[in-house]
Formats: sequence, C-alpha cells, structure tokens
Amino acid sequence: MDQNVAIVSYDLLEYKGPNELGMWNDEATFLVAKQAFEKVGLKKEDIDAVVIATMDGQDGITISNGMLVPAAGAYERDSIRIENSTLHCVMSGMAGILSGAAEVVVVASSDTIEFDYDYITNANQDPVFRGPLGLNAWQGYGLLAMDYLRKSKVTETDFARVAAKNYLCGSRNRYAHIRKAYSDEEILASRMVGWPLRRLELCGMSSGAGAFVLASEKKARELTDSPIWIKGIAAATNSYLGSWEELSSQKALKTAAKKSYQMACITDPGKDLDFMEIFNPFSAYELMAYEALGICPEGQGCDLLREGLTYPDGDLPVNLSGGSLCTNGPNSSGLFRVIQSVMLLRNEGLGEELSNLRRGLVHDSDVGIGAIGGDSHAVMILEREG
Amino acid sequence: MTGKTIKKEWTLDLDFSNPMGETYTRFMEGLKEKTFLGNRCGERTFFPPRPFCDRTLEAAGEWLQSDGTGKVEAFTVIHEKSKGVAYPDTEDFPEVPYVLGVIRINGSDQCLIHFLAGFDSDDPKAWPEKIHVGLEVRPVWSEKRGGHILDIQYFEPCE
Amino acid sequence: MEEMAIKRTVYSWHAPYKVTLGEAYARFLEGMKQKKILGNICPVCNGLYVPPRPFCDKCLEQPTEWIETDGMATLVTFSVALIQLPGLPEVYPITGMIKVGNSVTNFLHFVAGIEYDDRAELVEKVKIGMKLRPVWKEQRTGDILDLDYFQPVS
Amino acid sequence: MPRKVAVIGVGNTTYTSVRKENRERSEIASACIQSALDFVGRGLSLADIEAVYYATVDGFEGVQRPERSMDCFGQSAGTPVFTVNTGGTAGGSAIKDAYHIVAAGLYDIVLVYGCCTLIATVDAQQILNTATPPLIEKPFGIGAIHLGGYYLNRYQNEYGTTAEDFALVAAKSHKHAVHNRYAHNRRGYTVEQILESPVICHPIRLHEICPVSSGSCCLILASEEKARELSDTPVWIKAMGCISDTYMVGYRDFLGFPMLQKLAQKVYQEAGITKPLEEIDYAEVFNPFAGFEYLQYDALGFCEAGKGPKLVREGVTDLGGKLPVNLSGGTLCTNSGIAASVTRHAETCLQLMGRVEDQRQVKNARVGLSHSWGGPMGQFNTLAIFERD
Repeated sequence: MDQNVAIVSYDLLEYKGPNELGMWNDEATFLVAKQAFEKVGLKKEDIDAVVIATMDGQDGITISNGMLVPAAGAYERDSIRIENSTLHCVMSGMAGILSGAAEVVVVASSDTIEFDYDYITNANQDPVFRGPLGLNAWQGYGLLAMDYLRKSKVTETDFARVAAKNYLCGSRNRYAHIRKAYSDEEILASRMVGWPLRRLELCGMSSGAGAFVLASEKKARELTDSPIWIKGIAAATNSYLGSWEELSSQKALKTAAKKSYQMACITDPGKDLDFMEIFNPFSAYELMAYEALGICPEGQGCDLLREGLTYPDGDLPVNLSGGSLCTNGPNSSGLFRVIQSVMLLRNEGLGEELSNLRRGLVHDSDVGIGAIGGDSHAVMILEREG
Repeated sequence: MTGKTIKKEWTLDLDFSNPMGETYTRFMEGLKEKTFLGNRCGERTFFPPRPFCDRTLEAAGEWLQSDGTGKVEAFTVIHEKSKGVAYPDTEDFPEVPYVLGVIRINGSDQCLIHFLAGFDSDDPKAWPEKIHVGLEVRPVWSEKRGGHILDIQYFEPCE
Repeated sequence: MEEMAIKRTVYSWHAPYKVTLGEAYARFLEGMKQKKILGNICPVCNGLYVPPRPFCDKCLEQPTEWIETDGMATLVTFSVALIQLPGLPEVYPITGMIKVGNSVTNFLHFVAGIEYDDRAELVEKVKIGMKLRPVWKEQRTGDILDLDYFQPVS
Repeated sequence: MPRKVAVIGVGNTTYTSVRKENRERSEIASACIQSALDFVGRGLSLADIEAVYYATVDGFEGVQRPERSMDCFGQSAGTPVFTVNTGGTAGGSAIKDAYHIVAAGLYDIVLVYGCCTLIATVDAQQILNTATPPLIEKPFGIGAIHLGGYYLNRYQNEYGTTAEDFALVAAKSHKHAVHNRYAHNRRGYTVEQILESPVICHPIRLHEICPVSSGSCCLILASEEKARELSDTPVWIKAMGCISDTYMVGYRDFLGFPMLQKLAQKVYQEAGITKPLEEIDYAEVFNPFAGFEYLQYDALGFCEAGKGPKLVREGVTDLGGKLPVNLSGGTLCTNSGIAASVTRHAETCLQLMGRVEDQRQVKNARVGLSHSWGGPMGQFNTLAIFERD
C-alpha cells in the first residue's frame, strides 16, 4: 500500500447477556458512535461513510442495517453493510479511503436482541442436504473438534485448558460478558453438549455494541497522536460442499493469514507478532487456528498451550480479551476483537499491564453462523507507532 | 437517561418454496427408489451429485449409481435437543442422544453429513469408542420416502 | 433426459426475537397506554419528533426535552389499498404519513373511521392536507396499535 | 493515486416468474457467471476472479447467507466472497464497493453478482413487510407498494399528474421490454391496456407494478491495466456514490426524491457533469412502479419538478430522444430482487458497449447513468456515471 489507513478512535460497551442491555440496536449504536466521534473531536459532517457489520437473521429484521446506519452518522452519507465479518467491513472502509472516496469511515455493529441461536444457525444451512438434518453451528463444532482430536495428539483436557485460559483473561476484562475464571476441572465437569465439546467450551450469546473510526493517513495525523495502523489485511472463503479434508483443513484462514502477512512483511508470525485475538467459538478452534495461522507446525497447537506460550505472560498471548467464550456478540464479535486489540496496542487497560505490545493480529470469521463449510475468514495486522 | 425500558417480542414468519433444480431433484427421486446417485465432474466423482464443477463451472457429466455404502470421516454425539427450521418430516428426527456423522460414499470426492445409528451399545458414552474414522457404513432407508434427504433414516455400520 | 417435475423444498420460518427497548421507545409506548402521543425535541435543531427518537438523525444528538402533544395532526400523504394484498395483515385499507402538531417527521398510522361501501370511494374521500385526530382502543397495552387510527376531523 | 476501473463483462440468465423457476440458486448463479466470463472471452476463467461481491437480502432467500452454500464463486481456490445486504440497493452498493476496492489496488478483477433474491418466495409482500421496523411500523402491514403509493399520491396531488401520464411512462418501458431478451414481462402493454388494468394501491395500476421475477445478473470489474488487456469496449466508472436516509419511513416527506437529488449533485460534480440532459446519453433508473421514473427525472435534473410527463410526451427519454431512459423495460418489466439493481448498471454498460438488441440500441451513447433505490422502504439510493472511450 502506498498510503496508510489507521484506526483513530473507538468506543465499546461493557458486554452483557442477551437482551440485558436495555437498548435497541439503534440506541446502542448511537451511544458508541457518538462517543467514538467525541473522543477525537469529529462532528457528524466529518463522517464520509458508515460500514455496518450485522446479519439480518440475528436482528430479526430484514435489511437491518437500515436501523443502524443513521445512528452511526450516515444520514445523507454513504453507507453499506457487509455480512461476512467486521474485517470485511474494514476492507470496505479501507478501500473507500485508499480510492479517495472517503477520509473518515465509521465501522459499527451491535447486539441487543435475543434470538434462538440453534434455530438461526440451522436456517443458515442449505435447505436440501443439511438444513433438514437440524444441523446447527454447535453440532458442526462437534464435528470439527472430534476431527482435530483424532488427527493430532491434542486431548479433551487440552480443550478444557485452552477454554480456561480464555476464562482467566475474561475474568480480568471489564468489557467481557462472562467474567468468571472457570478452572479446567469445572470446564470438564460442565455438561456434554455434543461430544467432544462441553457447555463451557462453547460460546454463548452476548449483548453489546461498539464503533471504531478509520481515517486516511493525513486525517489520522490531524485527529490523534496514537493512530493504530492497518499493516495488512486479507480475506478468503471456504467451499461448502467438498471432501472432508477440504472442509476441515482451515484453508481460507490459512490463505487469509498468508496474504495479510505478505502485506505486512511478516515472515515469522510467531516472532513478529506480539499478540493475537482469534475468533474461537469453541475451545478447540483456538488451537486449530494456531496451526492455520502458522505460529506452530500442523498438529502441534497443543504444544504452544502446554508450554504456556499463548498465556497472558507467554511470548505470544492469545485472546487477552477472553475471546469468544467470554464475549460473543453474534454481529459484533469481530468488532469487539478489533477494539480490544486497539486498546492493547494503546495500553488502554484490559486489567493486565501489557505495555510493550506493538503489533497484533486480529482474526474474524462467520464460521459461527454455520460451522461446516462456506465460512469466510479475514486476518488483519495492526501496529502502533514507536 | 432515566433507564426506562420496555420489553417486546416478535417473530419473523416467512413461507418459502425453494426449487431444487434438476440435479438434486434427480438425486432425491433416486432416494425414493432406494438408490444413491452421483455424477462425474471432470476428474472428480460426487456422491451426492453436483450440478456443475465448482472449479470451472462446467456442467456435470455422466451419472453414476452407488449402493450408498461409505466410510465415516468424522462424527459428534449430540446430547442436546435443539430447535430448528421445520423442514418436511423433521418430526421423525432421532431422539437425543444421537450421532451426526460425516460420511464419504465410496468413490466420492465429496462428503455427506447424516445421522449414524445402529451401534451395538445403548450407552452414548461408549459410542466415541465404537465409532472410528474409516468405519464402513450403509444407508438404512425410511419406510415412507418422499424424495428428500431424510428418505435415508440414518447410516449404520456394515458389520 | 425425460421431463422431470422439479422438486421444491416447502417450509416456513418462525424465528422468535426478544428485545428490551430503551427510553425513547419505552416512554412513547407507555404514553400510548395512557392515550398520550409524546414527542421529543432535538437540542440542536429544535426539531420536534413524533414519534420520539433516541437520537436526531440530522444532528446526531440525543433529544432531551419531552412534550405531550394534543394529537391533532395533518395528513401528508397516504395510500389506499384497493384490494387486500396477500401476505399482509388484514388491516384498515388506508395508511398515511401523519404529521402530529408541528413535528418535523411523520407518524405512520392508519387513517380510518370513514364510511364507505367500496374501497374506491376512499380515494375521493381522503385528501392530502386533511386534519386528523387520534382514535384510541379500549384495551391498551403499551403498543403502537393502542392508537386504533387517525380520523378526519369534519 | 486511485486507479481507473472499468466494467468489462456482463452476465445474465433468462428471467422468468419465480413460480416457474426450476433451477437451484447455484445453478442460476453458475450460468450467470459463465455468461459473463464468455462475454469477456480471451480465456478469462473463474480462477482469474480475485474477489466476489454477492449482493442480496438474505432474509428474503429462504436461507440466511445463501452464498455460503453456493460453490460457484471460486471458493475452492479460497476466493473471498463479500456479502453485501443493503436491501434493493445491494447491487448498487456492491458495485460501489467493488469499484473502490479495485481503485484502491487491493484486487484487479472482481465479480459483482446480483442474486435472484425472490426465488424461494411464496409471497413477495409478506417478505417485504419484514423490512419495516418491527414494533413501530411493521404492524401496519405496509409493503413496497404502499410506499410507492405515498410517493405517487403526493406527486399527483402536487403536480396534477393524470392517470394517462402514469400509463404513458409505463408503456414506454413495456414497449422496449418486448425487444429485450432478458426481460421477464415482454407483453408490451399499451397505454390503453395499462389504463384498463385495475388500481391496486391508489394511484398505482396493476400494469404499473413490477413482476416478481427469477433470474440474475452480474458484472466483471477490472483495473485499467487488466481492462485494456481483456476488453476492446471497457466502460469506465467515472463516479459513483451512495446516500442514506433515515430509517423510520415517517422521516420522509414523500415529495419527490430529495436524497437522490443531493446524491446526483455530488456524483455529477465528481463526473464533471453540469447539464445532465445534454451530457448524458443513456440512463437506467430504478422504477419498480412506473411513475417513479418521473420523480427520478426531477431528482436527476433531467427536467423541472413535475415536468416529467412532458419529457415523455415529447419523446425526450424514448429511443431517438436526447436522453433515452430504461430502454431495457426497467425494473417495471423485470424485478428479480437484488439482480434488478445490478441490471440497471449492466444495461447502461451494454448500451455504451453497443451490445443490446438493434431495436433498442442507442446510437453512439458515450456517457451513461445508472441508479438503484432500496433499503428499508427506500432508505438508500446509489448512482453511477459510466463513460466509454
């Protein structure tokens, strides 16, 4: 890229349980967008475009972005909604800025509504082969976790351990929805939902909202002393039908990671990155993602965990926010990770003193809406100055 | 703000009639007759069939027939009943706990997700040990078959 | 290949949703229960919003001042459904854009309470610019339909 | 410096009534994409497409996020799919984003696919009603047609438009749809036939309302370098924009399309257009209800407010006129949901490339305009200006 794009401001609500926020999507979005603007002195007229990360089925209204865009400042302005992930929205905003169409773009998302997760993730399946089996996301996670269990040396205890690591981080994060540090034993003792996954290894639903502001390099310099630069970003999508090898190999995540590393000139992600925020809707997924993201060889994800490398005090902490097991806004989970990463890079407190983080990776995906196939993944590399 | 709130509920009610197209219709008509159809797309073989090649968009070629036997590639034991869209015949769903499997029909370059049952144990805790990757399975046909995926009630071990 | 009747998957969605609405909506709907049409005012553009809004779209500010209107309104535009359209609830045939008091916005609601034999007569009987008053239901639950319809003031 | 971006390929499928549609949605899509690849020729294949924009309102499709289960976008090679849902404007929104992403240098060749949104629909009005705000506006059971009624009733009241005026502009679309092999309703209704059709929602008559169609449309966009390599007739995107209104329907005053007017000012300025009627050679505007074309003429500066019927009577916007509009038959004759918003752009590009049927081909069209309208009850407008070499 011959020009840079930065995240210059953000605001995030403290996440709660479904339908516990006491606001509708537009009210919550207004609250966070307004705060994000005020932090850097932006006015409504400075906003060039709004990009919304939501899905109709999760809002109970078709074309639900309509409700959100004016709340984020889009009245008489450009707006769009992209459903795959928040990082796909960032790509849209970046493209707007790099093409010269915009200088300041808002990315916003919110979750205030309680819906039936099983029902909706079943409605996300095709109506010919998978929908009629009642397949939903949690069941799909079971298939992926079992596959991983059989293909590598990972154990069910590792699954519990990686979940416990997330709960530990979540317990220290005031923005997290679930703030209880469950132990390995408690996790293993929680009820079996779909073998090999237990209730505490599966994400729930959270409510909350957030917004962040993207700006061109010129505008970013005007607005803030601590811009967070987007050094690399890429997306890829998996097939829906295919061999099990194709559907379980995390090909799209690998592709997106490789491209974003190239863009950010990262050659050894395990060393070049200071932290990662990974979408982990079920415990095992985080370990699978270590492998796909290239921070360890295939089949050795559990070694990183066992050696403590990805713990808060390790060399490459993963999911300091507590991850998706603690906080999972169905629409805004990616946005949550982006903002938490910005907070880490700016040392704006997640309960832990981590002041030397300079470069981090954010992963986002819609694997949570259907689990098996057709999932899009995106990877972004963020960096602070100095 | 006063923190005043009001609770509301609603449902999204919509009726659909989704065309299956020729390839899937033919496959489903086959199920009615207890046959498992597939087709060839270039170098690859697909059970169930595909209407076109996902790499080149070329229309699929020759039709193939199988007895529906295959191998288990992955599975999960479902312990919790969940609510889903009311597709036709979903009332015949297995009771929990049940097993959902990924099956590769012999010769296919594509997998199929379906129910697995008929293990010689009633203890769901034992199932993860009874089932293994590579286990040979065959379809068990439903009594009433209307030409859809649940015309296969489940897959059972061949042995 | 012989002609084959193409199969269709026929099904319905019934997806449930729950939400807790915040102050602007809650106060307005509570007002409905008491036969009150409330509005709120943007502190920047001074625009009156009926129904009230959690924020002013134009200024991106939160309206802070609340007022109770007398419910008297003007018809901005309307549409008359001359047939009952399939797939839509059976409701009064006229919906209108209704400006309550000097609201800067319109209230979408029914226009009814007009005698007719044939829906086509309504096209002549209802005029843009007509004055309207609210007609309330006996049973009110804190819902937008606590207000039954707006009726022309003759 | 942002790069120049061109439309180099257009793909279409045959259009029919959703009730008669037999193809599965991925079959429609693969045929549509293949036709766009064939349109470009020169060995272009699915593997050359670097990103895909899937424009939809997924809640209407009977599957949430249906593109996930359609393996026709190159996913086997990991091609990223961007799912854009902004309602009826999704096609326009997706083209705008695809334009930006190529201009920004992130991809060189992208495909924008406008899906046949209503393929699984049993009842279009039931579906459209789900886009109104639940709890506040949804209980009134308003579908798109009521919204059409609000606008056209107000227009008629303001300017004294007659039933014949509305029929005239409808007949213009119907007349040309007869020659468009990709139109759904090709019956060619005359003014008399239109006036004989019943009023459904005052003042809109049956033959002034779009059908519920099945079929789809896609575009291939390319960077300047690739466009020169792959096409002899690239159509450049000169300027493109989108504008958002408020959410609640009640925030619109229904007198014309003021948001479109604001958008047009911005987009014209970017494209260097000062006299649209003189400088634009062809336009496709989004007219699910025939009368909308008049409001759009006003907003786009083709005439003074309320003078649209005069333009049509004088043939200014007909074939052979100064600025022919909707010679495809418009959305009025073919409305396959989101595909219709892509079609508006496709038709303008085809006219500029000289690739439509002779009976409706505008000679030497160089500058074109495409508009789409949608979102919850018309919250969004998009507008594009195209130019060929």
